[in-house]
Amino acid sequence: MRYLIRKAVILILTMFLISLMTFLAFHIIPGDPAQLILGTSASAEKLELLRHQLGTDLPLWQQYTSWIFGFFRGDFGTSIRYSMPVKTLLGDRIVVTALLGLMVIVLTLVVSIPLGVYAASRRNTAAEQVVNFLTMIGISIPGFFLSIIFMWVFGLVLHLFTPGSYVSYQQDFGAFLRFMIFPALAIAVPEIAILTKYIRTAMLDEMDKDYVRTARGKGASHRTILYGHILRNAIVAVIPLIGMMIGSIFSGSIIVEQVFGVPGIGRLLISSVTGRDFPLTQTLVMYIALIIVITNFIVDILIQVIDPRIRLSN
Amino acid sequence: MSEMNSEKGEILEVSHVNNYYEDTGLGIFAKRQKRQVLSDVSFTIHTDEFFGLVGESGCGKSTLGNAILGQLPFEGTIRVGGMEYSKSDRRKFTEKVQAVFQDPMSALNPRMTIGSTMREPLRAHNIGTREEQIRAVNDMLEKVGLDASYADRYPRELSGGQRQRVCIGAALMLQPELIIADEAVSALDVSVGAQILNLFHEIDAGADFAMLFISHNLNVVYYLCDRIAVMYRGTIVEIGSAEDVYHHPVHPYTKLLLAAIPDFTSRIEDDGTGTLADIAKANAQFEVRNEDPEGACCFYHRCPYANSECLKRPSLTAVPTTDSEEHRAACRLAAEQPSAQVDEKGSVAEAFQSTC
Amino acid sequence: MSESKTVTSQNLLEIRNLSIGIREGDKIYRAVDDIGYEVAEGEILGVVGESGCGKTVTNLAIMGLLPDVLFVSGGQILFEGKDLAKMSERERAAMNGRDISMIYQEPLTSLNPLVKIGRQVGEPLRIHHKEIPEEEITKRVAESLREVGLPDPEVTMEKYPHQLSGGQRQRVMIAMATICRPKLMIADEPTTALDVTVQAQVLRLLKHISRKHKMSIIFISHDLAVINQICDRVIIMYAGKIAESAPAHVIMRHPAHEYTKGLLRSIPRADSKGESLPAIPGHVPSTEEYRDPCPFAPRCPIAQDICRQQAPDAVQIAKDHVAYCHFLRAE
Amino acid sequence: MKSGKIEFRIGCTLAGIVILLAVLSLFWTPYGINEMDPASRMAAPSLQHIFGTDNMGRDVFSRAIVGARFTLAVAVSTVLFCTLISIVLGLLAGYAGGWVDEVIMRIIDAINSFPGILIALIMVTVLPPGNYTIVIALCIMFIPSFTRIVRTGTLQYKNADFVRNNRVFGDSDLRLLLVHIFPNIIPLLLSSVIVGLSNAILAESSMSYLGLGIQPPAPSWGRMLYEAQSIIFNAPWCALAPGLMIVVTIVAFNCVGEGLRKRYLA
Repeated sequence: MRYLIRKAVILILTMFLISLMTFLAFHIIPGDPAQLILGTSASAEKLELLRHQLGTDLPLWQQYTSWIFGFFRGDFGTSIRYSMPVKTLLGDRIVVTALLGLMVIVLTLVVSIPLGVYAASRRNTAAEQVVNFLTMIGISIPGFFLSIIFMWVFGLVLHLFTPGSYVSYQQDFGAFLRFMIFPALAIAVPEIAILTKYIRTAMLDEMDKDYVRTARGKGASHRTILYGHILRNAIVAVIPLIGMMIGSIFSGSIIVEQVFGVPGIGRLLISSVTGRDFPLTQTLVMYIALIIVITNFIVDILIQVIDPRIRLSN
Repeated sequence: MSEMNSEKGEILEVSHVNNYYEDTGLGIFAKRQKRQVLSDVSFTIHTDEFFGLVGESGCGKSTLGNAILGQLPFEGTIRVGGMEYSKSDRRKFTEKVQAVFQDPMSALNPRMTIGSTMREPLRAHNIGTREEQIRAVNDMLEKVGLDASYADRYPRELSGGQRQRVCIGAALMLQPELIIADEAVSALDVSVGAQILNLFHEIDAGADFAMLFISHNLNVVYYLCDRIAVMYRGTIVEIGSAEDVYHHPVHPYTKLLLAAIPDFTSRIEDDGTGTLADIAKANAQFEVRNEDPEGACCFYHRCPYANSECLKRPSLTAVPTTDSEEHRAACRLAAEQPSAQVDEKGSVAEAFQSTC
Repeated sequence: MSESKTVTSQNLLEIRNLSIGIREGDKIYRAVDDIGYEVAEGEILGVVGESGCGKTVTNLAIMGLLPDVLFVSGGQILFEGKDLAKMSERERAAMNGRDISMIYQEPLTSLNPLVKIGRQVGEPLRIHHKEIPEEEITKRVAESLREVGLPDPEVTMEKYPHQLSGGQRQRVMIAMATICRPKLMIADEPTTALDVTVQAQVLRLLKHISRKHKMSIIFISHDLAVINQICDRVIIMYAGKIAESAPAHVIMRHPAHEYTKGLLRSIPRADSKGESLPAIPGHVPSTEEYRDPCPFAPRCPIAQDICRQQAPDAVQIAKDHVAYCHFLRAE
Repeated sequence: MKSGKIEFRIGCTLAGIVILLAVLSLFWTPYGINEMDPASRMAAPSLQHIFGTDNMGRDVFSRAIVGARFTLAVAVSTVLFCTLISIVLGLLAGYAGGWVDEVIMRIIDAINSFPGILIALIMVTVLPPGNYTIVIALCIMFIPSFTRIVRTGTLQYKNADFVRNNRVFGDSDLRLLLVHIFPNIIPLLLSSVIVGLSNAILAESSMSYLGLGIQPPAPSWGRMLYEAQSIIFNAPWCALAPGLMIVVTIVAFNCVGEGLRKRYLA
């Protein structure tokens, strides 16, 4: 139990550090946000008014505490560009990105696990080389280039979907899915490549372990050894990496939402960044970072439960 | 030789050393337990003496070795040549004590030639110029049975035995007064191990240094050492001259160790007709009872002679022996009867079987 | 090399002119060079040798578990008359665990860390005897664990490998290897990683099970004293060849081959205190180094030129005592 | 390891070609990067214009090789700068242990919980966009993974027998760190740095695509792709050319890194 408490304390500490970093990034470094927004020519009163409105005239730590408490109460301040509370802006956009993220995770797991296992079981054969080559390419294609290619091939050439014709999930969930499969694929390709590579390496490591030799010594068939013994140990070795995938999926979605015009928090983030909309950007950054830290924490606990060596260390 | 040590003076003083292992455990369900590794260990080694420390894995003998080298924290005091280890003046301390470890394969920096590895101690204490250091290395290589041509080779080009010779050479570069050999021959083949044991004899004749020889093999320790200490669960249960401990053991655990060592005189006989009970009876001497009361003798849970008197931890009491060297055992049997003569293996085994 | 003897009682296992190659980079070396020996029904055969002598490789070949870099380049492995080297992967798998089983040196890494003990011990039964119902398998597993001296098997079955001590894990391995009552068990340095007190128990257990079930054991070790405790006959191997083969008490008291003599003299014993051990000079040639026809020649005190030109033939010193040396005379 | 060699050779040749082109662009490019030839707008790839021209009649090949120079410059400076910092942090955290390790690792975990692009976006919001900003942003993005690699290496070797041996010889901690531990980490670090290079290129081009990386008029692959997006249907080569250049360069460095890792760790 002590380990759990220790892990929880570290989680809170990390979240505090994130909030500190985010706050620092948006309040200290840029100097006077009002100046930046209204430009240097603005009159003193207008600057003063905006500063007051933004609350940047208060002492720093006060700004920080009010921002943090506001954040937990769900009051994220008002967006400058859209001049409406950040909360309503986030509203359904979070659901869009969440659904996109879910589709990516499902796609990645469904493709990577069999592919990784297949590559490992066909050790030192042409098939394994092909998979290696594909994963090498998969890792090297940037998200935005892949999206443009998908738009061009699937959209303009094959007319499987019309680029830019996003359908909200409330109106027609089927059409939503048919459209979203392409951005999801664009994010998933590099993730599939990475996870396949990890699973294959984990499988190969397990194959050289002594207990596999024991299993062969018992006369177990190739299949029972591969799925009964090796895969189970390989999955336990790979779970921590799935935690890390969440971070890179978010990165991917920021770019892909922009290319496909999907109204998720990724796209909102870019428009808020280009529009220098501090309160909105700050909230989004904090939001995404927290989600990632929490998922890593959950994955960490998950490993404890699954691996008996840790769960029952006497 | 520093004049401070009289002819028979102590080079190593270990007094009341305790050490705890903080087992934080990995799982969220693991509680943080504090396990005692060394409990009240005290002994001394005379200058120019080969002292054997023998015990099974996990009894704390390597922990003690590392504690003497200042590599891990402990309670109590350890003095080498009158000097305690302090992190601030590590250099002065390392001039007095050096070490040879078990696994020659990982004991040498793979990216460094043999010559520069052996010059490392001289560089660390900036003794002599580069040429003097190289010459010292070449002399040492001859002394340990290799030759100067090995100086510019890399560890991966040497066999296990050759690498162990390099480690011994490196340990001797500073002419230390004490060498800690932690399982120095255990990882080697039998024939190579014998060469290393012979090497220890040859260099002992040349330079005069004391050695703490740590091993799980009582035969090797008996062969090489003048005095032997037997360790069990972090406690010294018997200490004395090699003759006394090997041929006149007093502590039941030492007897058990001697009975269990496979040798060339006796064989395990079994015609397969025995039942499970017979097997259990034969193995009785090794069975572990589950009552292990706090503060009792560390061998209480396995000892066939244990009684109420053993509930209080016995201290090392002298055994009336013919040999001049002091022979002590941490057991009530020590004072009562003269060291039981171990005529042949059978008698010890029967002693154990009869009592269970 | 060793001419096939007149057909004695059908030997359980017969190795004839076996050679095993090892691929390193694009060169091929000989890990095992033309060896031959037999194992009779219920006999415990000791295989002794230092690292790199090919003792483990030979037995992995018997089990068909050779890693990719190693391959059988010649000779036969006859188990009850059938040549295992020529068998298909599937036929070999059908025999492993049922007719031949193996236990290894590191009991912790030899067990699957994520699977309970009970399930792993029962696996050979599930593979080879699909007809046995699950409750019967559990009963047999419990019985097998009790036979190897593990108290309250029901509790042990629910545990994971990391929760047991070295000695207990090795007993589980023995239970797993004997549950199908195989005719031959190969034990590769089973007690080397154990404490001397635990080793004594496991050796006694192995001998008992061998005699009780008439199960032959090939016991591999580098420690002659351990071999002396348990083996009926002993084979001394050096650098991929057999140096000598004889009953255990003959090897221990009056060995013929210089290498065996050197090995026995290298072991510190009660009476050798103080004097320097007459150790064998030099080191074992690794597979890449050049090996003379008689590989021991460079380290042998009585070596002559002939040893470096021609491989020594088998010299029949006594009824059951063979040694490979130019300077030995048949009795 | 044979397979390690093939990947290594393929990687080196591809990387060599790209670097050669980038260096070439310093002295000569077939056309000026902003030289517009209104007559041959959106011309298909031909002998005069190897990669064809974009909607403003500019030669795609010239812009691509100059873009290579900028992208590589940013990536290389990022990786160098970041490796230096990570070596110090990693060695310190790994060797010192205790609270030093705890503090450094907590900061690393915090940075690591920001998805890569996010950090770059923050930096670009906060600092005026430009080449320096993007280098700093990318550097912060890669510090966590590099530091972890160095730290794991240090932990692995800190208790290795030969380091303990040299500590008993009397070596100071600094000497142990620099002479014994660090040289043994270099091979692993080298292959990760090269793989890091390809990740840096990936990240830089994404930022330039968003217009937050290398600022026009300097061409960069990411920006070229952004501009080519609208005319993808009738002039796909404008997008394919820079896109494929990115993929080839990233594959090249990944192969070199993978080849090195296999050769040293095999």
